[in-house]
This record gives sequence, C-alpha cells and structure tokens, in this order.
Amino acid sequence: MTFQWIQIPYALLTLFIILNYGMLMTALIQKIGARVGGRYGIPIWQNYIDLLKNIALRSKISHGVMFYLGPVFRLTGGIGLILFVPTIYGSVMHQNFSFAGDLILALYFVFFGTLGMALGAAESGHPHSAIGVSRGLSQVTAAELPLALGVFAISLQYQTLNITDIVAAQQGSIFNWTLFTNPLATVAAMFAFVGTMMRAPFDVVLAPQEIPIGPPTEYHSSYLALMQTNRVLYPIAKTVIYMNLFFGGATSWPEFFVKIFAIYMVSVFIGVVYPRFRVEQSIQFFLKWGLPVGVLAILMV
Amino acid sequence: MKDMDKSFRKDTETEFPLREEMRPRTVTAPDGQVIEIDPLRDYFCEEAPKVHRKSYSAIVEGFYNWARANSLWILGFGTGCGAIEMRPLMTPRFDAYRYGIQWRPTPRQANLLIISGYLSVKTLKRAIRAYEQMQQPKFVVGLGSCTINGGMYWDSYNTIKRLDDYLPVDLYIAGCMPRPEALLAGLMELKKIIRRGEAEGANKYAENFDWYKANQKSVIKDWDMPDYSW
Amino acid sequence: MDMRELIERLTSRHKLGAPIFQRPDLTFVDLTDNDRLRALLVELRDIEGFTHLVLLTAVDWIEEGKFQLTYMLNNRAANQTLGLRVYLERKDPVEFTSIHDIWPTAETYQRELREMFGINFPGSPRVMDEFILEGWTDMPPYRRDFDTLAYSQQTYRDRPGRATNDPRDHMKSKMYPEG
Amino acid sequence: MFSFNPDRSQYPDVGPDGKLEVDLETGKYLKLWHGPNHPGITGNMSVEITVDGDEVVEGKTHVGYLHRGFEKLMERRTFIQVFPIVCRVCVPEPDFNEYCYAAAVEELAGIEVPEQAQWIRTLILEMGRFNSYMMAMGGIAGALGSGVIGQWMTYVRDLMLDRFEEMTGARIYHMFILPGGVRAGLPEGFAGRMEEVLRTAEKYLADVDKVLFTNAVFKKRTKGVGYIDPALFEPYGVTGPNARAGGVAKDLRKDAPYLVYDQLDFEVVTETASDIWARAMVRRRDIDVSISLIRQILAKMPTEGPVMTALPNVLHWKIPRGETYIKGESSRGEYGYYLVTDGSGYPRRVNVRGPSYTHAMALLEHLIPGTNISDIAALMVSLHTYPPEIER
Repeated sequence: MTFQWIQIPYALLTLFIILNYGMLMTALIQKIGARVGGRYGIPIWQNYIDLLKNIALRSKISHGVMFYLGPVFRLTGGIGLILFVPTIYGSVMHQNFSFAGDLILALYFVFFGTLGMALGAAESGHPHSAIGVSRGLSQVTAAELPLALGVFAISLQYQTLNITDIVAAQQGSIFNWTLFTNPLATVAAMFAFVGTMMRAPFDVVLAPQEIPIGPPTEYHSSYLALMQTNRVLYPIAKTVIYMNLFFGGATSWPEFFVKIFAIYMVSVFIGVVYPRFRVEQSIQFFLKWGLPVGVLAILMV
Repeated sequence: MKDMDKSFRKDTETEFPLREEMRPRTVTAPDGQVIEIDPLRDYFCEEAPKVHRKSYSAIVEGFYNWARANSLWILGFGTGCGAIEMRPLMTPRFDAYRYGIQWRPTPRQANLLIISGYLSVKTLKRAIRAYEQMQQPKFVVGLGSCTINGGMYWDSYNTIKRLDDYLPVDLYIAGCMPRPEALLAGLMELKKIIRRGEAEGANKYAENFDWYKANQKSVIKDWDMPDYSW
Repeated sequence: MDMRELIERLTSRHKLGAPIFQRPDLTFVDLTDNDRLRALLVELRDIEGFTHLVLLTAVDWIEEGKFQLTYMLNNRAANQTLGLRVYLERKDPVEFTSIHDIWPTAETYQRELREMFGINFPGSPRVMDEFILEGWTDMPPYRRDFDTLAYSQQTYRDRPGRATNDPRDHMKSKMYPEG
Repeated sequence: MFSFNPDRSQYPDVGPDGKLEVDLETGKYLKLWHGPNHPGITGNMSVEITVDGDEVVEGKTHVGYLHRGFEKLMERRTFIQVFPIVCRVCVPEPDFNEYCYAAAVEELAGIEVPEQAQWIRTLILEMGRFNSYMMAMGGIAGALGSGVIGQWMTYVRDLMLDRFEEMTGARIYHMFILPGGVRAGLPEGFAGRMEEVLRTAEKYLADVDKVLFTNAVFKKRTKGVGYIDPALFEPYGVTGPNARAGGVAKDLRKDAPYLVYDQLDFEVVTETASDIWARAMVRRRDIDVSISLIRQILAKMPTEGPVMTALPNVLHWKIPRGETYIKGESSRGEYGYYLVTDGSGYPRRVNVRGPSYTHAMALLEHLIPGTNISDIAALMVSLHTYPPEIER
C-alpha cells in the first residue's frame, strides 16, 4: 500500500469520530456503573463540559518542561496508536497508516503513554504521583507479558506482523476469529486488557483511597484537559487493537461501535463489583495466571 | 449561660516559636555535598496572586461560565460535621452527579471548596492552603450556621466565627446541619451566580490580599508557610 | 467481687480516703499518698483484675488550689469500675508520674492533659508534642481561669446584627412565669 | 513465586521516647501525609507516615482538626443547656452522647426515668448503631476500591434516617434524649414502616454478602492483614467490635446491661482471626443483631405510658457535688461520660470517653509499622474510628 496525501485528512476524520465516540461511550459507561449503585448517573454530554471547563480555567502553574510534556506524551501515545492501526477493515478512508510491521509499533505505543506520564508526573514533585507512577510502570510491565506472548502467538499463527493482514485472515465467518482459532492467546491477551484498563481490581495506579488519584495529582486546567482527552482516546485505541487481533476487526462503523463497546464492557463488568488488588498482588496475578496461559498459547501454535 | 469573665485578657505577647523542621539548617547530602536549607524560603514561591481578567468577549465568557457552572468539581475535604451529609448527596437518594457535580481528591483539580461546618484554627490553616492551590476561577461555599456567625460554637476558643474574614465566600447554606436538599438548592443557586458571572471570589481574594492575610495571621499564630501557597 | 472488701484489703497497704459507692458497679476512692500510685495501679491491674484503663482525666478545683486526676479502671469479669482519685497542688509547674509503661494507651491521655491542663508527665512518649491545639500560646484552655467566651470575643470578629436570645428569658416566660 | 513478607531487620527501631530516628536526607525514606484532605482517611484527621518503598516504617496520628472545646463549652452552660450541644460531639452516632449525658445527670440528680422512655432510648441507640455500621461497611469496601457497596449502604442509611426524622424531626442531630426521658413517644404506625426499612436493608445486606464477602480479591486484601494480637486488647484499651473480632466477647450490652438490654434476647457476635476480614465480618453480623433487636424492641415495648419525668425548675437546677461515669456499647466500643458536679447550676467537668480515642491514637500508631501503604486506609476504616470523639 503506498502513501497518499489524502490519507492525512482521512486519518484526522477517523480520530475525530473516535474522540466523540469515546466521550459519549465513557459517559455511558459511567452511567451504567452508577445504575449498579442505584444512581441516575452523569449526563451523557458531561465529558464535553468538563473538558471545556478545564480549558477555560484562567490560571495554570507549571513545574518544569517535563511537566508540560507528560500529558503531551500521553496523548501522543493515544493518537499514535489510533493512527497506525486500521480502524475499519476494507475502508480506504479509515485504514489509517497501517503498514507491514505495524503490530510492533502499536505495542510500542501502548507503552509509550505510560512512560511519558511517568516523566511528567515525576517532575511535578508530588510524592503521590511518584508512588502512582512506580506502581503504574510495574503493573503495566507485568500485564504486558501475557499480551506480548499472546501477540507473538497469533503473529506466528498468521505468519505476519501486519494488523491489516491479521484482520483479513479473520474475515468470512465468526469462527475465523482468533477468539475461536486460538482461544488461549485471546485469554492471555484479555488478562492484559483487563489489567491495563485502570479499573478495579487493577486500578492501583489511581487508587483514590490510597494515593489520591496517583500520577495526575498535580495536573490541572489545560494539562488535565489533555489527559482527559487521552483518557477517552487511549482505551478505545487499545480496544481497537484487541478487536483487530482477536475479534475479527470491524468492516463498518456500526460494527465498530458495537464491538468496541462489548469488549470495553468486559473490564467494566469486572470493575464495578471488585475491590482493588495491591500492586504486588496484581503483579503476582499476572505472573501466575497470565504468563502460563501466554506460554501455552505459543506452544499450541 | 455563665457570664463572661471581664477581667480575662488574652495573651497577645507570646510568640509561637518556629518549629524545628522549619528552622534554617545545613545538611550533608549522601554524596558529601553540604547544602544550606531554609525551609521557609527554598521550597516556596513568594509571589502574590494576581487578578486574572475575564476573557475579552462577553459571549465567550458567558459560554465559559456556563461550562464552569455545569462542571463543579468539589474538593473532597470534609472540614467539619457537615461532611456527613455530603455522602448522601453523592449517593442514590440525591445523586448530585446528575448536575455535573463530582468529587476531586486533589485541590489542583477542584473548583469548589465546601467548608462543611465549623472551622477550627488548625483546619483553617489547611483550608487556606487547599484554597490557594486551587486554580482560578474557584468558588467557596460555607455550609452550616457555624461558618456564618459561629453558630453553636459562638463562644468556643478554637473555632472561627466568620468564614468570609478569611476566604472569599460565594454562598452560605444555613442550618445545623443543612439537609442534602438544602445543599442541592444551594449548589443550584451557586450555579446561577456563576452563570451571571458574579462568582469572582478568586479575584476578590487577590485584590484584597493584604486584608485577608492580616485576618488569617491574626488567628493562626504559627504561620510557618508562604503567604500564598502556589 | 465485693468492692467494700477490696477497698478494705487495699487500705491495709495503701493510704486510701473514704470510698464513695456511687452505684453497685461504680466506686470512687481517693489516694492520699501520691507516691504509691504506680504500686497501687500495678497491684490493681495484675492481682485484682482491673486490666482495662477506661479513662484518665483531670478536674480543676481552682477554689481549693488542687487538680484532681481520675484514673478510671475496669474489671470486666466482675463488672466493677473503680475511679481512683489523686490530688495535685495547683501551682506551676504541675508534674506527675507517667503510667505509659503500665498502659500504653495512657500516653494519649497524658498528652491531652499536658496540653489542656498543663499537667506534665515527664518521660511519657511525645508528651511535649502538639496534640489537639496548634500554635497555642495562651494558658491551657481547660483550666478554670481560662474564659472561652472572653478569648473568643477578643480573637474572632462577630458578624454585625447577631442578636443573642438567651433561652433563659424565653423559658422563664413560657415555663416558669412565677420565677 | 515471590515472597512479599516484610523483613523489618533493616529498619530502625522506635526509640524509648516513641520517636523513630529516620534520616530523611538519605533519600531512603519518604514522609507522606495522609490527610486531612485525603479520601482514604475517615473524617478530618491525618496520619503522617514514613515509607520505604511501599512499606510503612512509621505512622503518627495527628488529630485536633475538629476540636471545638466541648468540655469547656459545657462548663459554662446550665445542665439543660448542655443537652443540645452534646450530640454534636460525634456526628455519625450522636445519640450515644445524648444518652450518656442524660443518664449521668439523672443519676446525680436522682431522677427516675419512665419505662416507656427507656425502651425508646434503646430503640434510638440501636437505630444509631445500625446507621453507624452502614457507614462502616461502605467505608471498608470503599477503602479497598469497591465503591458500589458504599452507594448501597448509604442508601439504606438514608432510609433509616427517614425513620429518625419521623420520630425526632431531624436527620442527623436528633436532640431527642434529654435528662428525664425522651421528647416524645413513637408516631402512629411507626413499627410497620420500620419493618419495611429493615426488609430493604436485609435485601441489600444479602447482596453485600454475595458481592463483598465471597469476593476473592476482598479476601486476599483483608485476610491476615492488620492483625491485632488479643494480648494487646487490655493494654491498648481495645473495646467493642475490634475486640470481638479477636475472640473476646466484650460487649457492654451483655457485660453491664443498661437500659432494657437485659430484657432483650441476643448473642454477642465474635470472630477469632482479629484481622481486617474478621472486623468487617463482626460488623456485618452485628448489623443482623441490631436488626433483630429493633424488631424485638418494637414488639415488646409497652404501647402506653409517660415518656418524660417532670424536671425541677431547670433555670435554677442545682445538682449536689458528686461524680459518676456512664458507659454504653456504641458501634465502635465503649462510649462513656464522666460527669463531675460541684453543687452549682453548671457541670464542673464533663469528660467524654470515645472509643476512637484509644483505637485511632495509640493502637493505630502501634499497628501501622510494617504494613503496606495500600492497606493504611483499610486498616483505619476497619478500626472504625471517628475523629470528633477523639478531640471533641
């Protein structure tokens, strides 16, 4: 596939659609969580208002250059992920900048945001940020292991590192999905998925009762607005990868919305009723359950 | 009620000694470097707050105010007994989330400081710091009779009587203690004030900074923090 | 356990005042020899089963120039509470024996007494640390000669327009019109 | 597998003066303030902790943020004027203050309380205990990150507050139990409406059992964490559910029955593990006891009768010199009022013995070293401490 200039506005359009979808979907999911607790929940457009409010704040203070760059890196992670992953299979407009080895790049971007956040939060000098960051890094590292193993398993299975090709291989019937052709890899990767969605029981990074919301403790106004944008983009970008790799991708926007929502809800269902693991318990969990399943998945292939 | 002892005079002479960890000292770092530390100067910025203008266009400002009013982030700081009615406020019966109200655990991200009830001098010191760390524009709501004029604790030696001497208050909610319905009504009223563009407490604070500081320092005798906590 | 018997037994070895049997399960007794306090407390705790220190507090008898310290002990098995009262001279500096090694929780009570009554307990952990008050330079506030209303009026500003309706007048007119 | 058992050999010991010599400049340790503005702290207090990595080396409790000088304020009010302010000593369970104060005054002034009033007082105290436990259950779950339990429990608590409102006219501060009796009898049809509330509560509590107490993560976070050696109970003055979780059946309702508890039928709930799990479980089961007690009281109490004794002229009400101590089993442990009178119209001294006074100060400071920083909130909430009764 050759590069064409028209891809840039197309990719931006994709980004715009995903951003708005994310804003509405996260609000909807908050509403679902609230309903479990018996509440009515926030208005569906609340995320837009919060974002606007944060941008409209009049004062902001900085703790240094890295403090600026933290949210920027984080957002880059989210946007980069979306840009290099084909959103809609078979659509010229929304396949973005997918290329031959993009799976590796995507895996890199998954980690990139956390890393950038770590630098920024460390600059803010708040001890809770530092604790949150160290927790976040150790947990992401542990959760990454099953994911990496699962991804290796399927790249061996399909003999390619191109996400578009992987999606192509899963078309046709629902039983062509990796979910059915390689269930162990899917399970291993889902461990990582639940583990990195910042929901209970793996929300040690934010953990309000322990370290008041962790890394973003010092972030406010526009910085926080950037991070909020990323908070709606990044989980969806991540879910897109999972959808492409394990659940057959999407061929149209409605299919995309439904699938993303369904996959996202997996973490929500678990998150709503579970208390929180301690960081070493969650690492233990990944090493004990995620890792063997991942190894098995590779062996199976 | 017992009569007041007219002969009692408050001790205004004694200065509170500077705490040990706040005194200047020299420290040897792990790598052998010797560092002079003056905690009251080194760690803080001494700049005074400044007045932040509204945006130039009234329409933009009105739009912003609408957003501010519909996204009130309360600092989760229960300063007094009124905090017990804040929990029903956020739970199924009253559910203030419907109105865009939610808790933030850190002052940096909060816009609304609710002083929930009486303020002892010790808490006042923390409340001032929390208030100053919030970003403009920020709002203060005084909850309960005790923030208005002392209420039940009008003769207590340890609680302040008027909150607006120390922080710029946008709205008071009276009662001991105010019910969640009263809280909701008060917050709705606050929204109207914000939308009208009258909730300029932070600018008021910056304009009358010296007056507020003098009031605060007359009560807090161990003032070992910068004048403005950035 | 019969409290009369117990007090009699103790009186043979310690100088105790006349006991007050307030309720069948509550007795107050004075200890007149302050130096014997620790011995008596240890005996009560280890031999007589008064293992629970309920509270330790002071009463300011300013007219008599004395501080009363009350050590309230409880024997759960026998359902008996014993209030042991000790009197200190009320002139600065007021000091007394610390019992933090008999009951670790006494440390907190002694910190409070040091701060609120100005009664020092040398050797008690963190007794000189600030406990409740912060930056307090006036006299200890629980002493009787500290007037909280006067202090409050000299420190905090009143909001103009506050009218005090003393319930005394209201009740007088409504409930006891004859006086 | 990894072992995360703490090895404390490399940390300094606490010195004889209770201070830990930690050299912060080495960069090995970090001082952290939990509170007063911290979502994991119950109420307005703070814990100053020194951490090494994720492990807490030392913890100090700081209180006094809620100090209003109650004991001083009471000294300049007449006996009847004290009554409206006593309930404000402790916010989540104010009725114990009213009962203890009223009972102390009645004892020193020699006032007999009508039987009907005794039953209503017991009812109020049990309702207050129910509410307080509801907050504790929500708190324990919330401290471990399961917020939905807190939502349910607060909702049930709201229902109970409605009953309080119906009975006393106020949600939080009821000012209902005053020296001589209670202000009024029960409203018409109260028992039926209370039964509805209790049924709803039981439904929600069954859900809590399913969601929380069978949850693997909750078990993992709480079992074996925050262990209190039962040998520490007496030296540290541990009472109430915290002691019952360690197998000691301390319950003043049984040990020293007051009001009408000797006419009611209930068992003292105990657990043996003495960890966070056991303390949560004791409270959970004690809610059932409370519910059954409320039902018993409503069934057994006399329907007619006076609720208030005629007091002497309260404007010139002088009580002869004396002192007394009244205690009761609150939801956190032994709650007591020590009242000293000197023959004048004002109390000479009132001292409030709140159970949190020992739990949140000496005991918590003893328990914190060696725990994980994540467990501090759960540990505090499991001790069920309310700061206002520490500093008054």
